[in-house]
Amino acid sequence: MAEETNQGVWGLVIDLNLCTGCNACVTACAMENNIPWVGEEDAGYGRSMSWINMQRYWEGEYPEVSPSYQPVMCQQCGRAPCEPVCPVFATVHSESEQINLQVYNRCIGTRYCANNCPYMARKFNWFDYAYNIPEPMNYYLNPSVTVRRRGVMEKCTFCVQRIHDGQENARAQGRAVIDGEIMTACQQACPADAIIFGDMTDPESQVSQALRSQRKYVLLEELGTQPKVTYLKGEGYYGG
Amino acid sequence: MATSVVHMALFKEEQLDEAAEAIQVLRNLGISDKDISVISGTPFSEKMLGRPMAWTSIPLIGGAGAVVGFLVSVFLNFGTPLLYPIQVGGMGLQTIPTSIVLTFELTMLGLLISTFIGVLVETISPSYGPRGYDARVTDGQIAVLFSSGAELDASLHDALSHLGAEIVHGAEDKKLWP
Amino acid sequence: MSDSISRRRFLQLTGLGAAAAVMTGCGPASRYVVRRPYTDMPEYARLGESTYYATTCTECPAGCGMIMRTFEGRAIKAEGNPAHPVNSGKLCSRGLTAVQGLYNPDRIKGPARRAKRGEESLAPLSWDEALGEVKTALSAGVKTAFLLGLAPDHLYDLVSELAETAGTAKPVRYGALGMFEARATLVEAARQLFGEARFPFFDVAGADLVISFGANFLETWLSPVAYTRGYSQFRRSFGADKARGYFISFEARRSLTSGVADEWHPVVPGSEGLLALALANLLAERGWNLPVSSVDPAAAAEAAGISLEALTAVADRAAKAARPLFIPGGQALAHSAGLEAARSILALNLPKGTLGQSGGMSLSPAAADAASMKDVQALVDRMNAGQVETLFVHGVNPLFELPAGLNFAGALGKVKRVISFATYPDETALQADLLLPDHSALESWGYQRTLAGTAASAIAARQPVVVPLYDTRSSVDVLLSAGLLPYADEVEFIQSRLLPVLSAGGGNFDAAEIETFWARFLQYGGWWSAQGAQPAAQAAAEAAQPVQPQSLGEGKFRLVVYPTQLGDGSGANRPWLQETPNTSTTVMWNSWVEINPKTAEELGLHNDDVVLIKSDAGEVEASVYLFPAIRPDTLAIPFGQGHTALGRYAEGRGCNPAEVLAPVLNAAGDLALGDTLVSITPTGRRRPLSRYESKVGVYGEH
Amino acid sequence: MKKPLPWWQRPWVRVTAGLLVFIVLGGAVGGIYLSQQPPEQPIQFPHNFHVGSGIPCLYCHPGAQWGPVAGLPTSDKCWGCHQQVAKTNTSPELQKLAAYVKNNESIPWVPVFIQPDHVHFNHRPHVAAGVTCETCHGDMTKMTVAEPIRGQNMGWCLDCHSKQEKEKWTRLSDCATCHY
Amino acid sequence: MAAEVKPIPNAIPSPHAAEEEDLREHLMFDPRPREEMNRMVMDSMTHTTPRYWIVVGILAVLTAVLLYGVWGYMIFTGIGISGERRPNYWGIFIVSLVFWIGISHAGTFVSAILRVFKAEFRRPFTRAAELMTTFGLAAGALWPLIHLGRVWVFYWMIPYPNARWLWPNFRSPLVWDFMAITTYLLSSTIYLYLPLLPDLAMARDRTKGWRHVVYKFLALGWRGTEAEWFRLRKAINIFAIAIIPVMFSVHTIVSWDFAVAQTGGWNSTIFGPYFIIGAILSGVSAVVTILIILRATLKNMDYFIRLEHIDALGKLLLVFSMAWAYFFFNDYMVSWYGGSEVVRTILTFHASGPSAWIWYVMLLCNVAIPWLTLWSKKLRRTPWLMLIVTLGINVGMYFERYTIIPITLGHQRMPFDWGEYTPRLPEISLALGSLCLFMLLYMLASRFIPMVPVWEVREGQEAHQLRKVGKTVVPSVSELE
Repeated sequence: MAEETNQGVWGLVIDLNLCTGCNACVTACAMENNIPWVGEEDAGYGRSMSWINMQRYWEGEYPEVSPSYQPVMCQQCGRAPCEPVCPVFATVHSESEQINLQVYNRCIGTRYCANNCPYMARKFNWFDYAYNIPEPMNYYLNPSVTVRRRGVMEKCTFCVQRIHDGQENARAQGRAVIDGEIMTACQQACPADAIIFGDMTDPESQVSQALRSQRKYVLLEELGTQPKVTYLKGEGYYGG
Repeated sequence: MATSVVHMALFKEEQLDEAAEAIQVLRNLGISDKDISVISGTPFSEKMLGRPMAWTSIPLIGGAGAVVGFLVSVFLNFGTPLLYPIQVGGMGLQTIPTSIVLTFELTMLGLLISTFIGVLVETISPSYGPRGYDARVTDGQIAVLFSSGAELDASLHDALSHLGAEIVHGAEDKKLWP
Repeated sequence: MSDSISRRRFLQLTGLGAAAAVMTGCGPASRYVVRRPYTDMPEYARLGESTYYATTCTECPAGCGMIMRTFEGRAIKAEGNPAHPVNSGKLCSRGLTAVQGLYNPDRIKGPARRAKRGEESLAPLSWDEALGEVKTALSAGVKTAFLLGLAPDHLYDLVSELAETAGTAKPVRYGALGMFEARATLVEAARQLFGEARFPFFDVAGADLVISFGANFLETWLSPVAYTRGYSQFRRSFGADKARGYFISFEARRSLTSGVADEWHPVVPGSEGLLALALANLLAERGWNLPVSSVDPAAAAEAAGISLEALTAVADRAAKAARPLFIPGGQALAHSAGLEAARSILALNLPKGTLGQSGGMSLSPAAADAASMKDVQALVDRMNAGQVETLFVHGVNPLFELPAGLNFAGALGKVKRVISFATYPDETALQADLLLPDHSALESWGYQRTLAGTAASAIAARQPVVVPLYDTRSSVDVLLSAGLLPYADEVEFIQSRLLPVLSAGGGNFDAAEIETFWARFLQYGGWWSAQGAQPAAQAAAEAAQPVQPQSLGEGKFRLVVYPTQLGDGSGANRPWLQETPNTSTTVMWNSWVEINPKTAEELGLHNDDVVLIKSDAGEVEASVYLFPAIRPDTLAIPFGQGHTALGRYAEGRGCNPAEVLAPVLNAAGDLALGDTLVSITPTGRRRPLSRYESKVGVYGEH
Repeated sequence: MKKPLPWWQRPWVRVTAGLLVFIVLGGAVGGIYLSQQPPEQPIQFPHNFHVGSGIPCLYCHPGAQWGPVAGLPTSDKCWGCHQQVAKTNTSPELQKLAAYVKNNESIPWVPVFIQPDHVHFNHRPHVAAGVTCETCHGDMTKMTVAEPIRGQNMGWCLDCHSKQEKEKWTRLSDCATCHY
Repeated sequence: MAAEVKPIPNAIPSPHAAEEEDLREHLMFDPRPREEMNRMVMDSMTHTTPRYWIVVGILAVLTAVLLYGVWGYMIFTGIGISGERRPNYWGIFIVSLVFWIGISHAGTFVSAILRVFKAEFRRPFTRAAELMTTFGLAAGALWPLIHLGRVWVFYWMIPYPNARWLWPNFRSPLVWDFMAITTYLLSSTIYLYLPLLPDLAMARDRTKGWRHVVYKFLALGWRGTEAEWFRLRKAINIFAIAIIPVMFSVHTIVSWDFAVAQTGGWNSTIFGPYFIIGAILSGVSAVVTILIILRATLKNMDYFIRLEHIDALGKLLLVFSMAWAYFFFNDYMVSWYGGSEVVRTILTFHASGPSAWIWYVMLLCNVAIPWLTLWSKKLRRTPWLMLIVTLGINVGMYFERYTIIPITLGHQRMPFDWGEYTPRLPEISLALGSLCLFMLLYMLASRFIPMVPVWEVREGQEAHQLRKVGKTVVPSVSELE
């Protein structure tokens, strides 16, 4: 049994050259991670629960106006500003998965982590949204993911349930995890293949190859948060 | 002094000098300082009345409390992270700057609470010396309590009356606290 | 068949009892929850582990392969089928929310009779009675009409066979997506050019230049997932072999597709054909073998509202490109001059000789009997004339999707018996006399031919992934129950239709006989050939007649109606589709009117002001959204909202722009919806739109 | 005049206080006790007899060796043996089983060892690591219906995890191991 | 007591009667017999009018409905009934927290700092200020609980050994907050209680019935022996000195809730002193407000609380208003000069966004009005004007926190996620409810706790003597210690 080999560092690369802004990742994430909808009023008020913010910025003036899209989810910072401020260790750094973890049941709802997240990647359950899903629509809820109740913060987990599944399968078969075997829901759905997920320590993995691109940048690098999500600039906006 | 009786000499608010004089008189009559006590509604220091310094262990208790608070804070800051190590935000498990905050608060909390406990303990623990109480004390009167043998009654009465005191013989001790 | 029976039985035995356990809370109250284990566990089932079934997405007619993750008898998550030629493991938002359709709380739960049309109260009906009604209806022969959805599936084949053998009327097909894409126009243009009525397939992946004429191929056009996949390849550069593709879009508003274009030219809707002819002339000057027409490029550019320099630059770029691709989209074709435009644009793909090759255009191998509005109009005429006694409606919601000017509702009133197979209580079901609910797509069998997402020939398989939730019945079984066709049940019918494919061979798997073929067909999620079909030899391409775009009167605006992730409107009852922000505007849960900020300023309109949009055909109300990337003389309204039925998530939201579309047809029989001219009137009210983007600071008015 | 007792010495105050303490403590103790009681099962299944007759746990709960859930046996599995056991026709408890099988109904068992939603437990690695069933589920030779282990909470898990090799501790103490 | 200075007995007519009359304006030079003062204080506690009970009743109902009713409803439905949203995750709840904690600084400031520095004018109103501290904290300590998403597990913030092996995260400012507020609440309550002992004994000796029982219990058998006075003085001295750093730490830690975050506009080293100055400014003005109200409503209070006190506090207010303005300017200056675009956007937004009026009201109330009025002795001695000014300062300070918390949060680094926060009715109701709670507690306390520390006043009066220097009489202050 391949026990206790290096678990690797999970990383996500989003190629903005390929992203069309179609929002399939947003929906896929919601379907995989039991993210409830909040209704028109709350959604418009800024309480939408989607873990991916598809940010759309306009540049220029008509007719030279052009949009740029940037899906922003939890950046899984290495030095996450959200973590130390939680009074009860509800958001912590997972050493074995090298991601930033939200322990729903430990959360008491101070919302400090969300204030301190420069990426605005955290979402709060203002009401029992998920528990109010009418029967039988709650049948599709994913049993691998905790259904969050009111007063709890949540955010992108890099589909840690899928990481666990993949690792568990590999361990049961006595082998290492193969690159590409573990896919996040957004990556799996992305029709443009703009999202790449994998082990950043493996130099051959797709993620590592993508990370060698000159186009790479991380969001708000000046804050020193060491995100695990890397963006590749859209080529239309890139000189080289 | 099993046979002695507690007497009380009450002085008016402005008769502080007379009260101090009276204590001197009592002392001259051979009543020792530990058989005299003064109760007043205004804080007069011992020096004003010419009395020996009182002694209290409150600073000691407070200091001890501060030490306890400090130790608790050290445990919380540096002990608990070892019990179940959780990494947050790329910080170390035990961080000095953040620990200072808690150390300060808990030390202060220990100091202040134990000071209060000191007051509480010393107040309700039995005290020695003549006991007796008169409600006029809280109206500002100064009561000099002393216990003496019956043989001194007459001379005392004269001396104290002369100073303008109202004398209550055999002042009774009220039960002021359960 | 034994296979299918055991599958069905398994699904029944799995039961739904376990589902309740998942939803209970995490406190001590959920400590002891009754669990109902299998009475007889199938050998392949493993407790606590998911089972995956390959099936086909039916949210739009593209026919993407879907793998459904099920757990303890519940459908959990839709994922793409990685082996499928159309979507290669990818899915769009609509497909991903298929489970919200399956588990929609407002589904029709069993057969019912409606005492009075338009009223919600229903009288329960037994299936036996229902089947009796169907039998009577079918025996009426040609007086029985069918209105079906766009999907080229087994139901359509069955009804067609029914029309041939039992003498019922030939089925009419309709879908709003087809209307927006002007499918018939596209197919007719392909027929005129290539001699075959097929859907063209554009290999975006291999092209180095894509010039789109109003094709929103990254959103809903024909097969959006397939085209997005192609776009992804198109945008990549593989070393020296392939440079990053360049994308030019001619479209009146910067849609999601145009949004990622390197060049966007806001052209007057309806001028695309003229532009294509002008481009042809310019390219002919640059040595392309194209028939020259009388169009003057400068005049054409002016008519389209762009500069001649821009047009020349496009021509220069196209002339240099190795594998340019010209895509005619719905916005270019849904005009009275749409057919000419389609021909002009398609013709641009010919000179480079890339037909059927990587980076070129090819024709889909499946025969395309594209539905057009003309057929629907004919049906409406027959209904009005009292020639239709029974109307069966399946997979389409004409009262919502058809332009109000067609007055389908009035025609429906002349039909004696309306039978709806609807799964959800949509607008048409509300006017139906009998409701014979079909299974939802995830509960039923079927196949679907792929028309547009791949150059290869493909048939996608559909199989139930969960046991039917309610007392519903497959429409095919219902129709077969009349005994007019020699099939015992749905599966037998499907298998009989697969026999030609089995004998043809050359697909992704081989099978000696139908049982094996059937098993593999279900396992792989369909059958598809390895080879793409070549287009037939091209006919002589003569230049189409130039047609000027419609002129704009005083105070009038051109109207762009475009489909969103809600598709033909049936997605409106999926709460997550409603809450998935429209990427360009980030609006959720409602309809809006896109106006250029400059126009809005002239009209004194602000964000969230409610305006009345009025055409000759009708009027709708919606809130204003100041959209920086739309022509100042054009308004745009998304399609899909404005339901008066279809359950709690859809009802009473936004407006249905179909109500302002005039029932004018083009030469191919498609609705010329791009010709609709509207006026805009402020109502003085405000209704804030639910927007995901920031409403303060750089985006909004303070 | 009889001197009135101070309020804290009055009998009714003391009785009320005593009662309050009793109710609060009793409620707490009772609540804890009740939550640790085995639930009512449809059939009083004698684990002790079955385990005693040498049936391995994994025969009826095979999921433990390959997946997250050990699983409850299907009624077919019960019936596979019991239709050949003479006692089936006499025992009243087994009559219930026979009824379930006859009606093709699943037996509504109430799982005793069940983790809350926010805890993701997987049997396989535990079985693979050589943890015996008794470690967590108690000695089934001494129980009829399964009884819960007292205080099976997160500390209970961690107690065992902390006894594993030190290099595993990082993973075994990681919140993401169970909570996501 | 200096032996050569012979007190001039009050009873003896003095040749300097006119000058003395002027000085009698000061409480310290206007002594009355202790017995009379005792009676005055006891009367103020025991004489209630129906109007008082009506107000108390209304406040009790308002507190129950606005605060506890709405809170209960919020616990059962979710915190979404407030106006909080992404990105304004903190709104009025935290604003109110900071506000009440700020208010609570006044008691310690007046009582401890002025005591340590022997500012004699403090004597009659230390009690009123300390009560304000305690009740302000009681109202303030509710807010961290109210704002929790899952208040029923708030105890996870308390360090205690548990089966989960989990302790709180001592690196979180919220845990510091929790500890600091707890420390401050406990110590300020004790600090209220210790000087109360002689007054409780006084009340005990003057009451009958249930009041007597309670006072007897609370007075801890106080007799007034030398040892008791000595212990009390020792303890009060320890407290007065130790509680000052605790007070500073509390609001510094509250400021660290913001300052340690990387959030733009919060991450500022100046926040600690800025918050403390703001707290003292709002606290002292609240003391003035309360003194003016007490003076007007409570029996006999016009003897103890005089215009001189309001005047003196007014001067302090002017100083603190200036200090606050200095820090405010400093915050802007440094941020502006530093050129951080994020911070500049935020600061610009404060002054020009849709909520700019809040910013302007803040400056008006905190700077413009105090500076215009408080320089004048005449205006400082006009109670109704001071009431308006001090209430204004508190409104201004509330708005300052509002600007710092939700408005700043709405404009962070991701412009796409900017947001504007509007408080909703339940939040406003909770905020008003906590004000009602504060007023209710204060009103009840005024019936129960001697609002003036008689012994301290008496001590001051004993110590203040008139002394003849040359041709005139001047006040001389000696120390009793």
